[in-house]
Amino acid sequence: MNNEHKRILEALLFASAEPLAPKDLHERMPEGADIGGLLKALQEDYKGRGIELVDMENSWAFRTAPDLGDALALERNVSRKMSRAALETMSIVAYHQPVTRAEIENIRGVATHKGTLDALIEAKWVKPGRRRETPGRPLTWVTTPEFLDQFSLSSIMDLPGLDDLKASGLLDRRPAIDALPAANDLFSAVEDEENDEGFGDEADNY
Amino acid sequence: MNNEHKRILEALLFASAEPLAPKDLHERMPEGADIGGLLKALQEDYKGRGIELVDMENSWAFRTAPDLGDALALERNVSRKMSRAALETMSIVAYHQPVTRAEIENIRGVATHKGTLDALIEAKWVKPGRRRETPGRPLTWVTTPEFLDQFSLSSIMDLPGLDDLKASGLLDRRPAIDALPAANDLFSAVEDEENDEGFGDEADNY
Amino acid sequence: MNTETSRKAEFKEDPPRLPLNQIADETDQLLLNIDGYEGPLEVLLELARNQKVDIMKISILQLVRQYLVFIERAKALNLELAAEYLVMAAWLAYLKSRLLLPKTDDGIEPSAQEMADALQFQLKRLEAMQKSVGELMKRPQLGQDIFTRGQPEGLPIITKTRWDASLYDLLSAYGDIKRRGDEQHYDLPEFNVMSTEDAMSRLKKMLGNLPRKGVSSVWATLQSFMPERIVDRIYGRSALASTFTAGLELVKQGKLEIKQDAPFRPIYMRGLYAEENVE
Repeated sequence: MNNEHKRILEALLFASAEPLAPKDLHERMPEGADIGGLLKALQEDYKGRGIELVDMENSWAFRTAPDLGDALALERNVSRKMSRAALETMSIVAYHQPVTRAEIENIRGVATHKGTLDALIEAKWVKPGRRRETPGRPLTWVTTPEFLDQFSLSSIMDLPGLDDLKASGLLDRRPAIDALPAANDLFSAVEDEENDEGFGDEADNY
Repeated sequence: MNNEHKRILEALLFASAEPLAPKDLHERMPEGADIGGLLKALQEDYKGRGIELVDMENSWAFRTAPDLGDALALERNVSRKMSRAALETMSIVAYHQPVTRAEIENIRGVATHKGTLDALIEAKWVKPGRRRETPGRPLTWVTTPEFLDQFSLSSIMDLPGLDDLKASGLLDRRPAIDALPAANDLFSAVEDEENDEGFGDEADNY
Repeated sequence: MNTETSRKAEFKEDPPRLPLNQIADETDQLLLNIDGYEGPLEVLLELARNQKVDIMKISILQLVRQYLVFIERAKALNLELAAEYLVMAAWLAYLKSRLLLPKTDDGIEPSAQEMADALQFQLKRLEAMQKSVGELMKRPQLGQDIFTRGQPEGLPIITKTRWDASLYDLLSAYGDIKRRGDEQHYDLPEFNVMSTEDAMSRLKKMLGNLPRKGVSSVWATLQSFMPERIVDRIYGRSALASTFTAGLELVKQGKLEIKQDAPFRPIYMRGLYAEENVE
């Protein structure tokens, strides 16, 4: 373990206002530095301290330890008041990603109000993913590293209750009933799900 | 040493938007915390790391270690185009050096924006030469080794066509009549360009 | 679907009915808060929750009835519901009739059972997502429980500029100046004048030839430095002015002294020599 490299990495993560992705680290770390090993070592160093090195799907940042929340006399961010619709949509994107708007509408049973996705995009919690290779090539939505940061998740695999939801088949994105306003475009979106990396792939077995 | 107190202090100093004075810390830390001792212990913990706990006039904050400054910076090469005015000015300095600003303006036939010469100085293509021993003692400008590098010249005499241009009289840098606005260099008569030593030395030969 | 067997069993009997007054109360409660619901599916979910059993065990038939009561009640109260509520009502009415009819299997349409299952799945899925929102909101949140660094220095970027300029660019720029000069060329009237430069070299040469007295030469009048036999008046005046100007410059350089006893009296000049040049 090169201690000088570790010091540089520590300072980089510390100085940055944003979590650092592997690309950022590679750009700035000395040639040949074992970045993966150094990150692990640093994370170990900070275990149990007041500050922790957190990994958000390979974006790294120092954060205060979650258990200290109540003890910290710091100014709280006045939480962005997200509408219930927005939070529900966020949750659907998180658990069903990549998910199209039509699929979100189908799960919620209502058309998506224009401001709903906007608010989530503005908060940087969701972003457009790839287009689905189905007729109409609808855009899919996915969560961002900022979303993980917000809810102190290290990966979308850490979403609460994910395994249970998967096991119970509830992450099937397909429309269940076709009586809903958004149902017109539903059937165009579901023919070819094979290439999707979402959780709902088991659904194809039905 | 109360480890929980140390963790809280560490997190507070990390997350605070400004350095914290002991008074602030007393307000924010749990009752009875040994703030002086905790600060010392924390400072010790971070000794030699990439982050340091520094005392700035009795306000405390974490900072990246000062010796790492250079290592944190990312160098980025940007390719830029020289402005036409800068290139013209550059060519005049190259062919007429040592040359004063007034002479450059006279040759270009337009007033030279201050930034033009600055850009060349910043690019390290021109540098100040001697002052001309004439009234006002104007500064002359000459080319640098970096200029030769940029244009792959091994010497200023390698500039193509210099002899031809000289023969054509184009390189006569005296204004046609001393009434031109830029002609404040009345005494800019120098027969011997190569070692522009001014009047003094010649006078000594008399 | 994994719950299919239990479903089938359930629809064989008429489900237990809720007391009518309870249905009425719930319905009015729903209608009162209708703005708080995100569409018919959520209203259905709310009705299902009121059955106080796992959604997978609710009676779909009862749920349908409750929803239709809800719609009737809204109509009776002249409440305007969004179109999607009515679309759902129509679909549920259809489902109800299918569920009550003897089972037919034409192989084309989904069976009543499949439709009921689908609705149940839809409700369960929506409920799961609503629960997940709660779970997420319970987690420690950035800016509430977890904090980023308060004073990030930021990561410096040092930009190194590489200038994109070739020798050709340089020469063509010089060519431009030349061309511009040609275009703007005009003939200046030629004046026969003595330039200050010429006067300077004449003066220095002449000073050098003056008889010396220690570190200086003898005094000589300005006039005596003028060329002889000048015919051109402009040349004469320029020679006088230039010689005087050159003289002042040499004074500044410490190589000359000038004196004049009174205004309009003759101007005298003498050369000064540096110590080491004194013979």
